[in-house]
Amino acid sequence: MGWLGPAEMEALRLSLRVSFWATLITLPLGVFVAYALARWRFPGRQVLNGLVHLPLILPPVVTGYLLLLTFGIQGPLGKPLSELGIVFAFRWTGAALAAGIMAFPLMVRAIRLSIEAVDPKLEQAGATLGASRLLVFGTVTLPMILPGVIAGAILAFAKAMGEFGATITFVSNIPGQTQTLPSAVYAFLQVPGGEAAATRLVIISIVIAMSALFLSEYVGRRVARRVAGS
Amino acid sequence: MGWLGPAEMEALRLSLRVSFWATLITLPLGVFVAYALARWRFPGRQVLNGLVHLPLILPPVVTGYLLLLTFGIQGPLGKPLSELGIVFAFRWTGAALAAGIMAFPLMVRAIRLSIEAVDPKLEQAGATLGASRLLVFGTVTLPMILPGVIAGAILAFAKAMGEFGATITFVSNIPGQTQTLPSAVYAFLQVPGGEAAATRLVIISIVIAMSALFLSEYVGRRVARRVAGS
Amino acid sequence: MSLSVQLQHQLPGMALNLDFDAPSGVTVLFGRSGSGKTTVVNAVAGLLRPTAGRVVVDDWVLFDTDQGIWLPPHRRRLGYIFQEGRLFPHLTVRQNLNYGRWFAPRGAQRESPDRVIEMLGIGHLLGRRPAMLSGGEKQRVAIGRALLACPRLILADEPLAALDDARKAEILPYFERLRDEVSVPILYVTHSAAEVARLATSVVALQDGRVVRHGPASDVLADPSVAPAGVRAVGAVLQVRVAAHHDDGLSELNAGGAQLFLPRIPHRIGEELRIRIPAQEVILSNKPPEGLSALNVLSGEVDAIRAGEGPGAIVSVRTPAGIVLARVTRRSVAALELQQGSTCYTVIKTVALAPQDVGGRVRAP
Amino acid sequence: MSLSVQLQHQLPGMALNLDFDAPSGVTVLFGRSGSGKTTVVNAVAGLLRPTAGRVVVDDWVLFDTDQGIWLPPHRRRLGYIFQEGRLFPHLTVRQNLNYGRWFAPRGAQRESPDRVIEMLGIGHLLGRRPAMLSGGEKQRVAIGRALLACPRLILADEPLAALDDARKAEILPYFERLRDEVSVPILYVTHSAAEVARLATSVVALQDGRVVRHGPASDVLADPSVAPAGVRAVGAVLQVRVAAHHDDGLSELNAGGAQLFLPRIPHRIGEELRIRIPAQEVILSNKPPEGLSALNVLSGEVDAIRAGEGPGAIVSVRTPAGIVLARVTRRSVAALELQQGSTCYTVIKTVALAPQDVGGRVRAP
Amino acid sequence: RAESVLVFAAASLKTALDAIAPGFEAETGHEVTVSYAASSVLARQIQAGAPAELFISANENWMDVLQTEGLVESASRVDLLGNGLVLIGAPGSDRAEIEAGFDLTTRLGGGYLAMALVDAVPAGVYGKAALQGLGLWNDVQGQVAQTDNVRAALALVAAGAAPLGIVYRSDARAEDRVGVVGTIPAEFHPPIIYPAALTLSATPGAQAFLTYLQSDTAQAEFLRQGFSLPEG
Ligand SMILES: Nc1ncnc2c1ncn2[C@@H]1O[C@H](COP(=O)(O)OP(=O)(O)OP(=O)(O)O)[C@@H](O)[C@H]1O
Ligand SMILES: Nc1ncnc2c1ncn2[C@@H]1O[C@H](COP(=O)(O)OP(=O)(O)OP(=O)(O)O)[C@@H](O)[C@H]1O
Ligand SMILES: [Mg+2]
Ligand SMILES: [Mg+2]
Repeated sequence: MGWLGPAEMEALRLSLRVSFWATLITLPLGVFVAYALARWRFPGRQVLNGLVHLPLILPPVVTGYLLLLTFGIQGPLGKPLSELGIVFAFRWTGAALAAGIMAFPLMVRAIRLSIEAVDPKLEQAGATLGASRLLVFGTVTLPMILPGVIAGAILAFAKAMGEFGATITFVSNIPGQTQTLPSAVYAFLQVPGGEAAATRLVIISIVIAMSALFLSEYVGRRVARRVAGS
Repeated sequence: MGWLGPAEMEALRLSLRVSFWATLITLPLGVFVAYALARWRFPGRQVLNGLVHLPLILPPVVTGYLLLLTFGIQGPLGKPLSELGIVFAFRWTGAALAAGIMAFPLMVRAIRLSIEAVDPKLEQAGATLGASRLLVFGTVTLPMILPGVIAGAILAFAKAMGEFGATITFVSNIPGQTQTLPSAVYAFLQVPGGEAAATRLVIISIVIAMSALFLSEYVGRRVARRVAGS
Repeated sequence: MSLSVQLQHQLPGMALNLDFDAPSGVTVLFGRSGSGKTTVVNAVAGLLRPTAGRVVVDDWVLFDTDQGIWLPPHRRRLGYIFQEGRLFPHLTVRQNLNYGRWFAPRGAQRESPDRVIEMLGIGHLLGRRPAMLSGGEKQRVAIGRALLACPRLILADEPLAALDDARKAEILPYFERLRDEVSVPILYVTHSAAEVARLATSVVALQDGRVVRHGPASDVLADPSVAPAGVRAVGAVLQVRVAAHHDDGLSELNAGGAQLFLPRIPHRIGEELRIRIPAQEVILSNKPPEGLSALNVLSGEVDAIRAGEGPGAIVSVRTPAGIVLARVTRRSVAALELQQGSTCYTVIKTVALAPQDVGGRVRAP
Repeated sequence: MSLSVQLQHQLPGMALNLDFDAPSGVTVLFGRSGSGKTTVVNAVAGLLRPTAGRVVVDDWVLFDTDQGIWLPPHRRRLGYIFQEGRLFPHLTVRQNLNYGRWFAPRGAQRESPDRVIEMLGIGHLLGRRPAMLSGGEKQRVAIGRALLACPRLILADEPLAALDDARKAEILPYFERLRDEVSVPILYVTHSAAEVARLATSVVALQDGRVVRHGPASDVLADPSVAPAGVRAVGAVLQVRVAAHHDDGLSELNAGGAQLFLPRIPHRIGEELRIRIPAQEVILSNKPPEGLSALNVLSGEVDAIRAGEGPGAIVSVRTPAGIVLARVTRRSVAALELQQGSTCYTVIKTVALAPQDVGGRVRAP
Repeated sequence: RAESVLVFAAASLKTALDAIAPGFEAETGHEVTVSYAASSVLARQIQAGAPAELFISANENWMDVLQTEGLVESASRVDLLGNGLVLIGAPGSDRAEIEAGFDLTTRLGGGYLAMALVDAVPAGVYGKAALQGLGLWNDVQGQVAQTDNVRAALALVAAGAAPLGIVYRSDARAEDRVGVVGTIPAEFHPPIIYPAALTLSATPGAQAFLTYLQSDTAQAEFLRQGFSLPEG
C-alpha cells in the first residue's frame, strides 16, 4: 500500500481497530438483546426495542451529540466511568462506542430474525434431554442461528467501517486517536480537488468491507449447509 | 401540531412521502434480490451481494456524491432518464432514490435471512401440487417470510426517515422539494440557537419511526403467530 | 396405465440403481428402512434429479436422460403424500386441502372435497392451522391435500403409518377405489402386510437401492423368502364372488364353487373380490375335520411343501378355490404325513378372514 | 416405580381432564388420532403446563398445582421419543445420540452407546446429519438419543410407527428390558396391538381427552369393547415357563402343566415369560381334535361367552394354562352347542404363537 | 413579475438569511427558497447542474473553482460578508488578549482545543492559519479535536468536553453555555470572506436578491448576527 500516506495508513488501522472492537463487544449484547426481544415477554419490551432502533432513526449527528452529553467527560455516565479509568471522550474507544451503537440495530435485527426462525420444538427437545435454558441456548439455538449471527456481525462491521456522523460529533477527529477512514474521506471531500485522495480511501474501505462480506458469506454458507445437510 | 411552523410541516410531509415511496418502490426489488441471493447460484452473485451492501459501507456523503455524478442532470444515467421524463436531480424523487438506496442493504439482509429460514421442503411440496416456481413463491415462500419482509420494510422506512448524508449531497436541501426532516435538523444545528427547533423535529422523527416500529412488531407478531399456531 | 421407472443415482452411502415396470394399479415399494424407497418416490416426483434414468407413466415421459426430458415437479400432476406431512404452516387445513386444486387444470377430474374430508374425519379441523393438529390429524390432512390435487399419479410414502387401525380401515377402500375406478397409478410405500395384501397390484422389493424381487402381489406374498413383512405375511390371494349375506352377520363367498364364510363385508352380491388368506391362519388336517368352530374347510391336494430355515414349512394346497397356503411346523408335516399329492383339508377360521384382507377386484396384472 | 397423572387442561376444540395411576412398568396410552395422547405426554414432560393437575413418578413430584410445584423439563430426567423425531439438524447422528449424556448427572445409570447403536442399526450413520437420513433412520436415532440420556422416565410417542417389522422386532426387546431390568417407568403411545400386548403393564384408553378404560394389559386386551386395535386384538395372556428347546426348531413351554409349542424363542430354559394368544387365532372343538396340523391343544371348560354386535363371539375357556380366549362366529357357537360349563378343546397353531407376542415376564401389576 | 429564486447558501447563514428573506419577498413579491448545506456540497451540486441561481459560499476556494469553470457570472461576484474568529471557553472565562506567545497550552491544561477540520472546513483552515500566525500551532496541534463543522466544535465546548475552542464570532454569540475568551486578531489569518455570485441560470429576481443582501437593512441584520462586512 505504498500509495497510502502515513496518516492514511493510520486512519485505516484505526478504522479496522474501531470496527473490530465495536463489533466484537456489541456482539454478545446483540445476541442477548435479540434473544430477549424474540423469545421473552416482559414489560418494557417495546421500549427496549425502540431504544435499540433509535440510532437508526436519529440523524447520526444527534446520536453523536447525545453520546457527547452522556459519555463526555462531564456527562452523567462519562464522569463516573472515567473515574473507573474508562474514558471514551476523544479516544478510539469512544469511536468504537459510537460505531457500536450505530451498528447495534442492524445487528440485533439480523440476529433476532434468525432466532425467530428456530423451531422452539427443537429447544424443547433439548430441555427434555436435560439441558437447562442456558445450555439449550448454547447447544441448540446458538449453533442454529450462527449464519444470522455472522450476518449480523458483518453488517455491523460494515456499518462501523462507514460510520462517520456520530463518531466525529462525539469524539471529533484526532489523527491517530479518532480519525477513521470516513472522517478522512469527508475531509478530502470538503476541499476542491480532494476527490482523488478520497477515492483512494473509499476504494480501501470497499475492499475491506467486501472481503468481510465474502468471508461471512462463505462461513455462513458452510454453517447453513451443515444444518441443511445438502 | 400547532407548534410546527409551515416549513417544518413541509419537511415532515416530505420526509414521510420520501420514506414511504422509497420503501414501497424498493420493496419488490428487495424481495427479488434477497430471493436471488438466498436461493439461486449464478455468476456474479457475490458481486451483486457486494453492490447491495455498498451503501452501508460507504460514508453517506460518498454515496450521495456518486449519485450526484450518476443521476445528476449531466450524469450518465441522469441524462437519458431525464429525456424519458424521469428526473431525480434536486427533486423529491431524488431524495427517495437516495433514501431507498441507503436503506436497501438493510431491507435485503432482513428479507434474505427470512428466506433462508424457509424449509425448501415446503416449497417442494407446493411444486408437487402443481404450483410453478412463481406460484410457489407467492403462495408458500412469501406468506412465510412476511414477518421478515415487514421487518425489512420497517427497517428501511426508519432508515429512510433518518437518512441525511446521501440525500443532502445528492439533491441538496431545498425546502419543499428536497428538505427532509433530517436535512432540516442539520440546517438548524448549523446555526446558533437552532437547537430547540432541531430537538422538536428530532422528537417528531422518533415518534413516527417508533409508531412504524410498533406497528411492524404488531403485524409481524400476528403473522408469526398464525404460522406458529400458538 | 402403467408406470415404468429406471433410475441411477449415487447417494452418500448408497448407490441407487433400479429398473421396474409396473402394470396399472398400485405398485407397492417395499424394503427396510434406508433401502431407498423415499429416494425412488422423490425421483418419480421430480424432487430429485437422478444421474440417469427414465420415468414414464403410461405414454407420458416425465423424465428421460437419453431424450433430455425432465418435467419439473409442478408439471407432473402429482399427489404426493410425504412421509413427513409437509403441510403448509401458514395455511388453514381448508386452504391446505384446496392448495392443489388451485393449480389443477380446469378439465381435471375432480374429487369431491366433502367426500374426502368426510372419509378422513377432518371436518372439524378445517379452520385450524397445522401447528394445532395432532400427528395423525396432520397426516390425514396431508392425504387429503394430495388426493384433492386432481393428480394423474399418486405417490404415497407410508401414508397410514401414523394412523390407528380404525382410521386405516376407513381410508384403505378409498385407495382401492382410486386404483380400480379412477385408475390413477399409485406408487405406495408401506411396511404393513395388510396394506400390501389389500392394495398392491405389484410389489417391488428394494434392498440397498436395488430391486431384489418384483412381481404381482399374489406371487410375492406367497413367497416366504421375500414377503414384505416376513414369513408372517405370507398368504394366498383368492378370487371370489359374493354369494350371499346371512342374517347372523356372516357373508358367504363363492370361491371356485367352494363356500367361504366371513364376517359381513359391505360388498354387493355378485361382486368380484380378492381375498387374502394368511398362511399362518390356515390349519391342515388329514381327515375331514369335525366339531370344529372353523366354518371354512376346503379340501384339496398338496401341491408343494417348502421348508424354510426355521421350524416352519409352507404347504401349498390346490383346492377348488385356488391355491391355499398354510404355514405349519415341520413337525406337523411329519405327523400328518403330508407329501406332494396327499389329500388334505385346509381349515380357515371365519374370523381370520378379516375385512382388512378383503379388497375390491383387481384386474389381472 | 409408579406413575400417577392427573391433568386438567383446555385446548381449542378439546378439554383434557384425566386421572390415572399406573403401576410400575409400561403404561400404554391408547386412543384414536386426536384423542389427546401426545398432549398427555407433553404435560408429563413439562412441555405443556396444564391448568391444574399433578404428575408423580414414584415419590418424585414433577408437577402439582396444589403444592405449586412445577419442575422444568430439563430437571425431569426424561427420555422423550417425539412423534416427529425432532433431531437436532446441526448435529451429527453421533452428537445427537450423545446430547442427553452431556447433561446427565455423573452418577446416572448409563446405557452402553455401542449396544444401543447396534440394536438400532445406526452404526453406519454416525457421521451424518439428520437431513441425510431416511424417515426410519431418523426415528431410530431419536429413539437412541432418548435412551442414551440416562432417563428416569421414558416417554415414547409412537416410537416404532415408521419402522418395518423386522426392525420393530429388534427394538421391542430393548423396551422390555428397560421395563423389567432397569425398571424405568415408560409411558408409551402406540396403535399397534402387538406392541400393547407385548409391552403394556397397564393400558389407558383415551377418548376426547378423557380416560375411558384403564387397567392391566391382560384385562383390557381381553375386552373386545375397548381392545386397542379393535376386536382383532383381543387375546389372552398366559404366564408360562420355558421347558425345552427341541431340535426341529420348536420351543416347548410349560403353561400350568400343559405343553405349548412355538417356533424357537431366544429365552433360557426355566425363564418365565408371558405370552399372548390372540383370540382370533384360537379354534374351538367339542371333541379332541385329530389329524390336525396344530400342535397345541388345551382342553378346558367354557367360562363365559360374550357375543358382540357383529357375527362374532368371544368364548373364554378355563384351561390348566389359564383363561384362553377364542373369537368364533355365533354360528359356530350354536353348531358346537357351546354354553357355559361345556367341555371344549382350544386349538392353537404353533406358528400363531409368534415371537412378537412373547415377552419377558412382567411382575403382576 | 414575481419569480421564485433558488439560493444555495452556506449553512452558517441560515439564521441571517431566514430573517432577511421575508423582507425581500414583501418588498419585491419574489419568492426566495434557500438550500443550506456545506459550501463544498453546494459547489459540487452547482458543478453537477443544480438549478441554483445564487450561491453564497463560506469560503473563497469553492467560489474560485466555480468561477474558473465558468459556472458563475464573474461580474456578479461580490464579497458579501466577513466574519471573525474567537477563542471560546466555559461561560465566564477570564477574557484575554490573544497575541503571539499566548499561553494556550497552559489554558488547555491537557484538554483538547475544539476546531472544525483544520485542513478542510473553512473555520478550521482559518483557525489553523491563525494559530500558525500566532506561533502556537506546533505546541497545540496534538491537542486539536477536529469536527466536521464549526458548530460541532462549539458543541464540544458547550458540553464541557473541550475546555477551549476556536469558532466564528457569529457562532459564539448565541450560545450561552460558552464564553468568549478573546477575539483572534484578523491579521493572523487570511480574511474570512463569504463571497456571493449569480449562476448562469440566474433570473432578474436573483439579481435583485443579491442586491438586497447588500442593502442597509440586510447588512444590519448580518451585523446583528455577528457577521462583519468585508473591508472595502
Ligand atoms: N398446539 C395445539 N393447539 C391447539 N390444539 C391442539 C394443539 N395440539 C393438538 N391439539 C388438538 O388437541 C387434540 C389432541 O391432540 P394430541 O396431539 O394430543 O392427539 P394425539 O392423541 O396424540 O393424536 P395422534 O395419534 O394423531 O398423534 C387434537 O384434537 C388436536 O387437534
Ligand atoms: N439427502 C440425503 N443425502 C444423503 N443421503 C441420504 C439423503 N436422504 C436419504 N439418504 C440415504 O439414502 C438411503 C435411502 O434413503 P431413503 O429415504 O430413500 O430410505 P427409505 O427406504 O425411504 O427409508 P425409510 O423407510 O426409513 O423412510 C438411506 O441410507 C439414507 O441414509
Ligand atoms: Mg422413507
Ligand atoms: Mg400424537
